Amino acid sequence: MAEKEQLIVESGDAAQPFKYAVGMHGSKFFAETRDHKRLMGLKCPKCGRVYVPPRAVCGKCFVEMKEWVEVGPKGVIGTFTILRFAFIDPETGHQKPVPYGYGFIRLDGADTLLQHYINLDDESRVKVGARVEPVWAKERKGNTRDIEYFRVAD
Amino acid sequence: MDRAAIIGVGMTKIEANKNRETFADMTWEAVNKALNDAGMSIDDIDNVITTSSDFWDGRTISLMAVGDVSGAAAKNISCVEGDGTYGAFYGMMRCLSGSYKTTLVTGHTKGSESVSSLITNSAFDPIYERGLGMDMITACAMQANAYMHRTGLKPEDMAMVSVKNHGNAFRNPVAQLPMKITVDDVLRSEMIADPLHKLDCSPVSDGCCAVIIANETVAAKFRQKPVWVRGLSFCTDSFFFGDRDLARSSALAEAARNAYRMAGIKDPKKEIDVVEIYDAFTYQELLWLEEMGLAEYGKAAGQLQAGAFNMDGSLPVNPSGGLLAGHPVIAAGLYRIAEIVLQLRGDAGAHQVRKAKTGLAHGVNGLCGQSHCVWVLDRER
Amino acid sequence: MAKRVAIVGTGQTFHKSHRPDVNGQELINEAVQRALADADLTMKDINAILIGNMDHFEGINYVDCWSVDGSGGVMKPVLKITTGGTTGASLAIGGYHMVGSGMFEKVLIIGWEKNSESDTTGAITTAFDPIWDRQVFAGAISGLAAEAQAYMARYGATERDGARVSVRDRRHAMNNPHAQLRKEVSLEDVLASPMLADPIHLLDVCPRSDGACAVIMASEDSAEKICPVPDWIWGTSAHNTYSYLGDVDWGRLTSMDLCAREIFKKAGIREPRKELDVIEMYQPYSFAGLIWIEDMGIVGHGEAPQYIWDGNTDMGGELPVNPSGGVIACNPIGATGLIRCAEAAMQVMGKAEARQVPDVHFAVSTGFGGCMWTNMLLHGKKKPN
Amino acid sequence: MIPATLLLHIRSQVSQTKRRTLPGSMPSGINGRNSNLREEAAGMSEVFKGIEPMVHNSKISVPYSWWAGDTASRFFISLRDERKIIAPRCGNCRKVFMPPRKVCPSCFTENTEWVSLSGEGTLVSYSIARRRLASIPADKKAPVIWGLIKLDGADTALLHYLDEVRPEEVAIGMWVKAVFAESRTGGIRDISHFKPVR
Repeated sequence: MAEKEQLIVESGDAAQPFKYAVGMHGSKFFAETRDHKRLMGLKCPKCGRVYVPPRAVCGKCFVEMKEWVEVGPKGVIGTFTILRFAFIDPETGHQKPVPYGYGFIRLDGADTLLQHYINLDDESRVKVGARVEPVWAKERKGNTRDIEYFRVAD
Repeated sequence: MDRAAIIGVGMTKIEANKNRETFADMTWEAVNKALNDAGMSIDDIDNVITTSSDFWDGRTISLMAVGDVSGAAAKNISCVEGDGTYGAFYGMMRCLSGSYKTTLVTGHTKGSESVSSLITNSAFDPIYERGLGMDMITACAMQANAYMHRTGLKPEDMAMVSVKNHGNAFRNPVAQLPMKITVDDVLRSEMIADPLHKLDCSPVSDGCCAVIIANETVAAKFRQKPVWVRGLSFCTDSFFFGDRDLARSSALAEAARNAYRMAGIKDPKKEIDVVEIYDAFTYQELLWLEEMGLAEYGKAAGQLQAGAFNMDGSLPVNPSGGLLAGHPVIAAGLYRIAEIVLQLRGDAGAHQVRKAKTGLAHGVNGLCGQSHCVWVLDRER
Repeated sequence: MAKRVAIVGTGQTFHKSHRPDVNGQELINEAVQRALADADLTMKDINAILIGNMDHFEGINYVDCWSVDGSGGVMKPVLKITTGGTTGASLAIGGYHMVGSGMFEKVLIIGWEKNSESDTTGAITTAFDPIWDRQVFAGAISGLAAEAQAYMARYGATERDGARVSVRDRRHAMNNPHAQLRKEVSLEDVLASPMLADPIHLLDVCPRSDGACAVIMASEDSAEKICPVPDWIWGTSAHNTYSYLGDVDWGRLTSMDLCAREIFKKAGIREPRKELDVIEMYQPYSFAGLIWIEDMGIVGHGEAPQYIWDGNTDMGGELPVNPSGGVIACNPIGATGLIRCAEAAMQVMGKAEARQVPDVHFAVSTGFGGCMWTNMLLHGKKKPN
Repeated sequence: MIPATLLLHIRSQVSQTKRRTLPGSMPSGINGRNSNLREEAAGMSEVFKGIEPMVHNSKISVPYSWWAGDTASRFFISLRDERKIIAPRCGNCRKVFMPPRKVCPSCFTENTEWVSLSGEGTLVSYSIARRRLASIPADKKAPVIWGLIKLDGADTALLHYLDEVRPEEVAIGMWVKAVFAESRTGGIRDISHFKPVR
């Protein structure tokens, strides 16, 4: 007996466009990376933790943060992985090129970690605790890609 | 069963585009307003329900964006996806189940960030319907046609709803679209999908609302006068339009019946003093009123024309201006609850109606009012 | 007065990598019909429905409304809860409050997913902040790999320790006819399988699945009439500790610690290792089987590898973990947390058949997801005080 | 590595003109002034002086492939191969379902019988889009008319296009019949549209 035909309905290239508000805290952060290659965090007036990415409120203390402090640009790898399997990038609908280094960077002076790409030229040096520095993009537009990636610092 | 009360509300202004604010920023504002209104600190809240939609927010796990600003860092939290009245319903049940005493409920939407035609097209069945390309407006136009055909309702009857609600919005500081318009203005506005003109449709909106619900054992402990939950219910109709009687809403009739029964209301027309209803489109205000037993089927337009639903009428409907004056989709029902709370406390300011002891708030989920949630609130216990 | 709440029936599909023969509504219906049959109830007995999944896996908006033909929700109250990976457990917690509040006597709870209908990793990636996280993040596995790296760096655990957990769960799955992957593997198989994201190998992680689970909860007024040995819910807890992935204390699961402390305190459990009889954990990859039982307070930090090597969490051991084979054997994400709950309930009710742990008095089920979040339920044979 | 598209949006100074963006249309930029109540209350506006609010233009583009399942597949295959509309019937309540359902939503039992429908029926309601809403497929031109059609022999009505009719001629209760697509691929659009029977 022939196998039963199972039909599929495809969404094709249908996509949902979004205009996500960056918010004023994020906008200020990106204005600083774009114009001054400077990384900024927000300090909680109560617990003193410094948050990157910046945000309005310290969740632990439930207070608004207003004190901006410069952090980084160097830091250490908090944790990381190397992505080796292919998957669909939901922003483009196409496969994302792999492998790539994916890390959580604790910028000097910050208490939380920033996610970013980690350069894989020498995989053996990519370790938890390794010191890293940002490689700035030549043309900075005010977004997370103002930093191309972090690389292990000498 | 224990009783529950609403002891604090907070609303951001509803705007076309809060481009300076993230979901978290809007929520922080609404939550703090609700806490201030209640005279509570975040430590007085013991659990949090957020109401948001992964689709509307363009984010799977949409509650992730608003947990911290809702004070949930160390509290139990969950998220209802759907209209804010449903989130509040769950929040209320959590106050009654013995686990918690005070629930903070938030609801947020930024319609400005998405394309609502595509978001609502995604509510259609992907196998049988979606590729045909309908969305919320064209679906509701289909319902409006069925309703008009059945009842003889005219476009100018529906237009009166727009005139009233946009007019009411002038007195509501959080409304997005106060407008002084006439029936002719509505009928002359662009035809989007017959019979719905542009001014028959609610706008795209950004906004966040927060309410605080408390178990009766603690409801009087805080500054604010409690508004009591007297009866509430929700009910879902069939999904496919062709399975329903599109000119009616049996789910709403059922939800209202159950809510009235729980509240001990025998004659809603006499016993309800003020209504905030989910008027995403003009015809809906009329149809929903009728299905809730607040007007005879097919007769609401006549009462509207006679002024019964005006601010100073026998049953003020949407004194806030309703959704036609601002429609942050997921938060919209929560705004209705907050507005009724203000009315019953006498705190509605310029849009305060006379004699408001018992009020009704209403929310909707799905296409053409597939699911309805009805709240009967009361000044007295 | 609040009511005590029990699970009186459960139903699951036979989970598969893909189910071309049914659409989502029809898949849901299979689980619903099985749960009704298990409890010997009909749709007429059900007072409300609670349903959940993760929207972007199937791309269907307002699933609560769309699914009524399958869920039985026509002209009933239907509510939707969505919290990401924790959805299934959040649903169980939601059902507990719906019944416990006295508003609904019998509630049907449904979790489902058809992960075969989209790219799972692509869809999960949309869970994270579009501005800060989404461009770099690569689905659940990247976050989990980061956790494993941090744990290994902190406590000296090895890839072999992780693989041991995978071997355990895959062996347990042999006893569960509903599990998708029923094939025993060796330590060497796991370590030799392709590296997905260091240190996670293919056989360390869950598959993607199509499946649904339904659970019926009833109040103390009817639970014992429906079911001779109902599964009583002793406590629930949900902690969404973090908002951004970079806030996480990598290498420990803070949310698990918070949930365990809260629930065990509520129930008067002092030594969970001795007082619990079985755990069904939402453990999407092997290393979590190490890290998270430490955070649950079963063993001290850094002690899990030895505890597991000694066989304590195997069937027949001191505290069996995942007799069902757990998430590594099948993961229809929106259903997964509810499957854990159903499996724990079956253990308490004595209905777990070949995977039954003898004489279960207390069981724990968990949900995991979001930004390293945990949900937890404590199940007991005795009616809570 | 993918390029990001984070665009700097110039904050428009459009004052409170009562422009509205409809649900269903692309929000056209920035409508109206933002009040910044929160920031002003908190004395925050100073901090952000000179900072333009940014917007990240992005999309969710996850491709979906929905399994039709045995029941819908049988219906689509019949449309595709035989230009025939078939529908399942509940063995218990005898209701005939359109679109086809595997399980009767009321009786909760599996529908096992199938019946053939003539392809003609009455129009229960309709909708006419006068502008090109974002959800409308690329091959359709406004006005687009949808109908809810109760096919002869079915108990529930099917959603589809109406065509070969002017918008002003469409009336509830009119008799319509299915027109099949020339090229059929096994989907709901194997029916091209319904047209009035005159």
